[in-house]
Amino acid sequence: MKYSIFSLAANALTGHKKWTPAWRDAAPKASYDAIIVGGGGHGLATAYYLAKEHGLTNIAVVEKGWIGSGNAGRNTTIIRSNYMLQGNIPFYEWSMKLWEGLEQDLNYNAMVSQRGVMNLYHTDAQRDGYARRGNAMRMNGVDAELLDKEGVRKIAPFLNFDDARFPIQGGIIQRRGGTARHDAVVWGYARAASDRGVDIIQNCEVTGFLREGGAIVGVQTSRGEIRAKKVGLAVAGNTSRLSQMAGLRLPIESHVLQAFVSEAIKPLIPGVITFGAGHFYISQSDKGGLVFGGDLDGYNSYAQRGNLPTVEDVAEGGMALMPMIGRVRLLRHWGGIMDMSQDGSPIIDKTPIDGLYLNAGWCYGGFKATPASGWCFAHQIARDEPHKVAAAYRLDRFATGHLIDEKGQGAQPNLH
Amino acid sequence: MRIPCPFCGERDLHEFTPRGEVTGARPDPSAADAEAQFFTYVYLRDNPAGPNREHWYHGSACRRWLVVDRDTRTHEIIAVAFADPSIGGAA
Amino acid sequence: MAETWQATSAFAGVAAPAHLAGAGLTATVLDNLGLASVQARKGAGVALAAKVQAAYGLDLPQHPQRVAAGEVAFVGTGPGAWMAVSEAGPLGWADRLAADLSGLASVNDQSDGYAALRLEGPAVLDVLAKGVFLDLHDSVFPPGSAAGVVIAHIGAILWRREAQVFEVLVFRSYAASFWQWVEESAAEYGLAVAR
Amino acid sequence: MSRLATGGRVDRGAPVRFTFDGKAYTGFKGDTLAAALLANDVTLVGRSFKYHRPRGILTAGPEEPNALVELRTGARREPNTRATTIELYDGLEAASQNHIGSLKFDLMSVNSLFSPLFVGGFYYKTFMWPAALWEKLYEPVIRRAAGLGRAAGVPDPDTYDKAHAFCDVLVIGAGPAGLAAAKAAAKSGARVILAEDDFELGGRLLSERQTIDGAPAADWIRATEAELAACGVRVMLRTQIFGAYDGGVFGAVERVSDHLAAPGPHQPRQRMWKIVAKRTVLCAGAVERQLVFGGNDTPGVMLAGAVRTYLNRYGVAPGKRAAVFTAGDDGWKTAIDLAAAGVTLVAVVDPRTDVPAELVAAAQAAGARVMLGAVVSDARGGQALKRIDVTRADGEMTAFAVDLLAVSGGWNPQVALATHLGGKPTWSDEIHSFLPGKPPPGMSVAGAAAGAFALADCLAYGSLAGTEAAVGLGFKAAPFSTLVACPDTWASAPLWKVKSARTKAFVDQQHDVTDKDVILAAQEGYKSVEHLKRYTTLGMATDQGKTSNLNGHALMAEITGRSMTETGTTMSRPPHLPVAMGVLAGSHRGEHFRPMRKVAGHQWAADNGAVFVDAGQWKRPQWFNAPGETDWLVSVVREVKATRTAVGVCDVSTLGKIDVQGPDAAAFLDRLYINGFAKVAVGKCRYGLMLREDGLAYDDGTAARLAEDHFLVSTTTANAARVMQNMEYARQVLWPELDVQIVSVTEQWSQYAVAGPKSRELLERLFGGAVDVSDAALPYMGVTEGTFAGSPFRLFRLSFSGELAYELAVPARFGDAALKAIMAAGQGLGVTPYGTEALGVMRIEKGHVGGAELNGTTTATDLGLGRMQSKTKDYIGKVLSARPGLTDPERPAFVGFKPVAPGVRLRAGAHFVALGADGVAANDEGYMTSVAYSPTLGCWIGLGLLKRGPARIGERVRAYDPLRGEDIEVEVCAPVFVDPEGARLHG
Repeated sequence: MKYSIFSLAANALTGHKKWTPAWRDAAPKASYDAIIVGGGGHGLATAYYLAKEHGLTNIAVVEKGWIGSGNAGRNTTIIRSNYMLQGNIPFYEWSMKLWEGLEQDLNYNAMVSQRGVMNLYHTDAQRDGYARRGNAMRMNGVDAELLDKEGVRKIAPFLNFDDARFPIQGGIIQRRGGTARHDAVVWGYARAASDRGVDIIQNCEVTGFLREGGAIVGVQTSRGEIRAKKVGLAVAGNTSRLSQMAGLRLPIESHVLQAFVSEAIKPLIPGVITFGAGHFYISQSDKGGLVFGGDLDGYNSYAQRGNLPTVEDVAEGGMALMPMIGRVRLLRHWGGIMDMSQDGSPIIDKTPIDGLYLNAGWCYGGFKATPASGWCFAHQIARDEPHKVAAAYRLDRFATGHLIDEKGQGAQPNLH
Repeated sequence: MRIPCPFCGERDLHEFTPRGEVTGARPDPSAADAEAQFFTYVYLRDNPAGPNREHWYHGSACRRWLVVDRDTRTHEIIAVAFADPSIGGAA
Repeated sequence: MAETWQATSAFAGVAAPAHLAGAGLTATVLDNLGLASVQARKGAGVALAAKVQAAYGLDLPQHPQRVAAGEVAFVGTGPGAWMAVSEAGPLGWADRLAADLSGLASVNDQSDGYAALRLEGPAVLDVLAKGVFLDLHDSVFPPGSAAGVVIAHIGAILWRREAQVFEVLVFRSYAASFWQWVEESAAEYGLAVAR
Repeated sequence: MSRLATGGRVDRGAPVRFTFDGKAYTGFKGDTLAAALLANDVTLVGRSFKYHRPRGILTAGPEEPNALVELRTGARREPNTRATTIELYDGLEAASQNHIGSLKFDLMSVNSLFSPLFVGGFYYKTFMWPAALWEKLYEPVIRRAAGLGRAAGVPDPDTYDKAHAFCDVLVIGAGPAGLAAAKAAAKSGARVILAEDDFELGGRLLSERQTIDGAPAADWIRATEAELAACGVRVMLRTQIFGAYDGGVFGAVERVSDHLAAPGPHQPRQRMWKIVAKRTVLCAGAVERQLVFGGNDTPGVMLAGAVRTYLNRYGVAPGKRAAVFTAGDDGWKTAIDLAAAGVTLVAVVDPRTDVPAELVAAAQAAGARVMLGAVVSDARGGQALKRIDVTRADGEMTAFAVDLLAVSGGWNPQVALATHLGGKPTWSDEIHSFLPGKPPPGMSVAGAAAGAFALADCLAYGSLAGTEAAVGLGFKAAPFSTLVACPDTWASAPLWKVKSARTKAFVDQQHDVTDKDVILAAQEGYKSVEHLKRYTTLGMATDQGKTSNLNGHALMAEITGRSMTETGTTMSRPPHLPVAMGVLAGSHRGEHFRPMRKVAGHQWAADNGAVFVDAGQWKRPQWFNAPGETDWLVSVVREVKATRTAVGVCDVSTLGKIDVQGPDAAAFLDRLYINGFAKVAVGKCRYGLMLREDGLAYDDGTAARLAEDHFLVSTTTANAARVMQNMEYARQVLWPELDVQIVSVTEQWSQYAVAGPKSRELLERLFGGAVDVSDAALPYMGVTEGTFAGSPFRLFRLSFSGELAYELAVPARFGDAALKAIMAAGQGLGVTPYGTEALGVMRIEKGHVGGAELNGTTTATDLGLGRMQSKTKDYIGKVLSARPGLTDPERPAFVGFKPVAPGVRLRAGAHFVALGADGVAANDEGYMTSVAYSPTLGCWIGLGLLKRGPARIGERVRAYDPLRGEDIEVEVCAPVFVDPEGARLHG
């Protein structure tokens, strides 16, 4: 049933009794052309684009819990394409382009809100780094503006310009950046994929792979065997658990990243703001909650929760940057499990194992990548070749040294 | 998280710096396949959901590198030892 | 020939002496401590302990403890690592250690590397509790105990001399920031400053 | 006035004045704001989130969904503050929130007219066309309508504090179970902390008319409090344990001054505690369930237990004509207490038919009409309850005129803290609610939190849990006597929704989630409780669903025909109750966000016009303003010229200094640096570069050999700590067989660069012949030690500036004196102090790599240091630096740049593009890393990384900088701009 103000009004008159399920809760069939493991944003987007762009409709998405139960449902909802390296910018900009038309494409309001993403700098070195980044963006046709202190003040007069330990010198802003309602992205892709015939199978955990002569020809699940010509993994956070079943060791560690939301208050913060002298970034949701976060806890973890040192570090950053939030109350904090790769950039590739495809290593950049990740992974699976904007995301780049390291931290995942 | 440092006793998480999974001994640089061995040593991980052997640095106290066995699902600390096998005696 | 250079206190212009009757905390600036890091050479632990016993008449602590004899104390800062403290002052302290322990340990003068304070008084445990994430209860951290800790983001070496007497070392450059924490934390109990 | 003539725990001798929405009222000490408002007959206190419906006071505790106010004014304004927990203080100012116009006539209440449209998740279905209107129109409207209270919007004027505490046993909650547990544990010899969120001990006992050992419970509370004090229990009132974390760590907030108009001198507003407990006994009690029927959000509808709290604890009657609607025995207590307080009891309604006879008798004796097998289908009255419609099983409807309806759907154990570490709560068909399940290691749960509601059980299980906790730690159990409590019955029947409701029935009152929203979610496939929550926002309000989740989840179970165990419940997360951001940060804000590191020469620099810059936590002089100078560039040019023509002095104390000793010291350094150190002679220094094991460069510096077995390694200021950590890793993990000891001596030494053609003369004057600083005695890259002016010193012949230069190191206590002595010795030689800017200019003129080039993505070869890489030895990073991706000749490499047109300014961050090529990514050939105005060359110069750079010397490219609208033609040149043959170093 198409969503619009008219259908909404029409249904209101009939007591909303006519609305149908947003997606079919499918049971597994014996076999599919392709199975996507992982009913998060990336997996569902992959299935949607396989159906829409590549005409493959005999597709299943298998999810061990409820769709969106992983990082898709526990991130801080930021979308941006303000990257520095050529391996990344075209990909994230393609994602931004898809965001800009997503709701009309999916006929689902994901509340894509381009209120701007601003990163602050506090030293000349940081300014030069942002200048390099901003110029790289502009040379890729991406919007970026370098701001001086007054430029920042105009946008966010409430920041600490008075007694800061590390005074704000300026910032770089991507005005097209912003936020989107994370759950709605999951539900929108699920609904649109389901409408195109994709089977979305919840509460179906993959417990192993079906092999024939080394190649992977399907999956064993908590709901029985499902065969498929191609199996794609889109289970960021748990990639190693799955790849291990296939006998594959990866350049990935799982780490916990905490996220925070405050009580709902009237509008206080315009867009997304990122502190440059501490671990803190923040935005405000349409519901009114301040949504913020900081750095990884630093230790490997599969528990979706963190510990106090990071909570305090984030609070200190927040208070140092905007002392006006002192009496605003933290409502809830939780953790997501990040697929931290060894150079801080993702992997979209076929694996050395025939029939097995990999979409992983999203670190904490996964949400913003959702549309392009699905688009490019679908391309990789359908055409057996990388999509041009994801051409750098090869699995073998670590062995060859063609790294994509935005932060220059090298092979220590918890530093990216 | 509370980590029982073999020298300092049980201490809070914030005193330690985690380095991640222990990936075995540094390979022999003169080996014929040294590059492949170093690639495995530097980049590849088991990344288990369960007991994991990790290197942690107690930088703000005894400055010792520790080998910590820890469950990545529960954060339970299973065992802690000095990374330097030549350290005896103390605690 | 130039005159002798004047030494400057790590707390110069920061901790001005202030006498306060009934202060909950008294902070004494220790400008004249001789400090030296001592690290045992490989396999020299036993010989080193014997040498320290012979030269300074004390049992080299193998745990985070402070063991003193007269003006000299050794504080265990890590396995095979100590901070050797002389209340006779820094002059020649590290050289004497280096000579005494030659071949058994690596010695470095740290008398200027750290700023030292004695914190004492009825409120000392309440004040320390605000910064030290460590159980300082008598049953757990009795006099003679020592520990490396972090106080208000500043690394510190802390030891307890008596029930209400602690001494703390922080890297010299942090003196002003550390003092600011002491003042702030002790304010509600009253702070007296001595030199 | 609804204040009862007698009773309650408030201090009737201490009146307290306060205002609500600007109107003045009076309450008593011991009141909460809610109690005082009710005492003043104020029952309309807020507006709901979505429909802006009038709302009153539902509860008497922190679970309150409706009575949220803006407390205090100006910079201290606190939005969404629960009136039910605010302690009344003299001069308190509170205001209702989330309405346009007055609370009584809220313009936004038109929303309720559109409520047929505003069903759960409606916004996902519309506002999509045209896309551009989202940010411009739809979203701003939605954002303004959403949210509840207004934050102050200016810096919080109060301070916050932190502290740490340790104990054997932490008891959370000081109700009957908690008091008994704390007493039992302490008497057994354990160190006990008892934390209570309220400002009084006693928990539910404060709200009930119960007896213990025949005496009023209050007596027992007082006696127990004395016993706890006697055995050293640390009792923490106004302290909320907000979260359980790994290893027995608990986060807590103590509200030190929230019960005062403003904090006293040297007092924080709140203090965060980190409590480490070996064992924990959770006695957090239970929260009463509301019932879902028409108009159940009407002001005047109140939880039955809350009614008892207002009657018995505060001496306030929340109404004059009351009825009770309960699905369990406990609700009947309210009927009895209401009658006892002299409130007219109209009816008691219970869907059950088998209710204990003594309860029925008591209610009837109180003059109430008892209606069993019946429900309240609707409560009516809008802004204040006027009438309830009671429907019997046979459908017959009776209306009662009341102004108070006490409702009870049974009680939910407060299990949150037992689930923070992932333990799933388990469903109980006996109490129709969730029990703790498997709590975190070391935690036990007792009393109502464990589903044991009867007072006798709370006391008994509390004592038991306290004893077990102590015994588990090796203490000997102290005997405890069984206490005799007044009997109470707890049977209840599940009632998730009243089917005969005609008007809106709310599941989540704060978020306006109705039973119909739950049905719609199920119908649209959002059947998981997590989908239900996220689609309808059930349980996402400031109360986190404490009074709503269970009803909502049970409704979903009913609709989908699943058991409660299959359906489950949503994960509860810390904080258990919302916590102010300020207290989580403590005092680490403003200029105290992070500590500051100052060099020994800081004061001298400040006295001499230094402008400081942050280098990590260090403050370093960036340049010195000479009298009259206002333009930084003028100062920097002066400093550079003085250094290049006379002599300059720079404080380089912040560079990392690591002392390396031991028989294997040289072998150790050989494995850390790409170049060799074994052959460095004693008394000599050598420049070295370190790689990470992945083959990329990360730090450089010099190592001086002070003795065969003794080196002093210098690092960059930025990487000092990291290099130390990596060297410890190499020493302890990689090569423990090496006999080498390392320690940081960064802080021991103050170090000054004395640079320039007249530097030797200055030092000769300084030392007055006591130290030979001639080229013969101390050649380039030499080092010597000694004692001078009563201070040890180390003198290095090092040069970063490219001039004849030395670095003098003295113990930090002499740093200030030495600096003054150096400056004095330089009088007449034109000695000039210089800062990091001039230092940077000269390093760029000399083409030394700095932080902008050592950025973690460059190889030794990229930086023009490939020649240094030893072929004969192993070192960290050697093997992987040979990977094709890192040896690709196309990689951008280190070169210098000069503008073709003189006088043009260069900027770091510009990208290189071939002449005539478009400024697009495909033509990107690298970027400018560092730039400076070179006083020596009289023009701007730059360093950068350019594809095949070294092979393109003399070629011209563009420094393209669209970000700043610049596009400058530059000539590629060798990175060394000044004295390439290094003649100045020697001499």
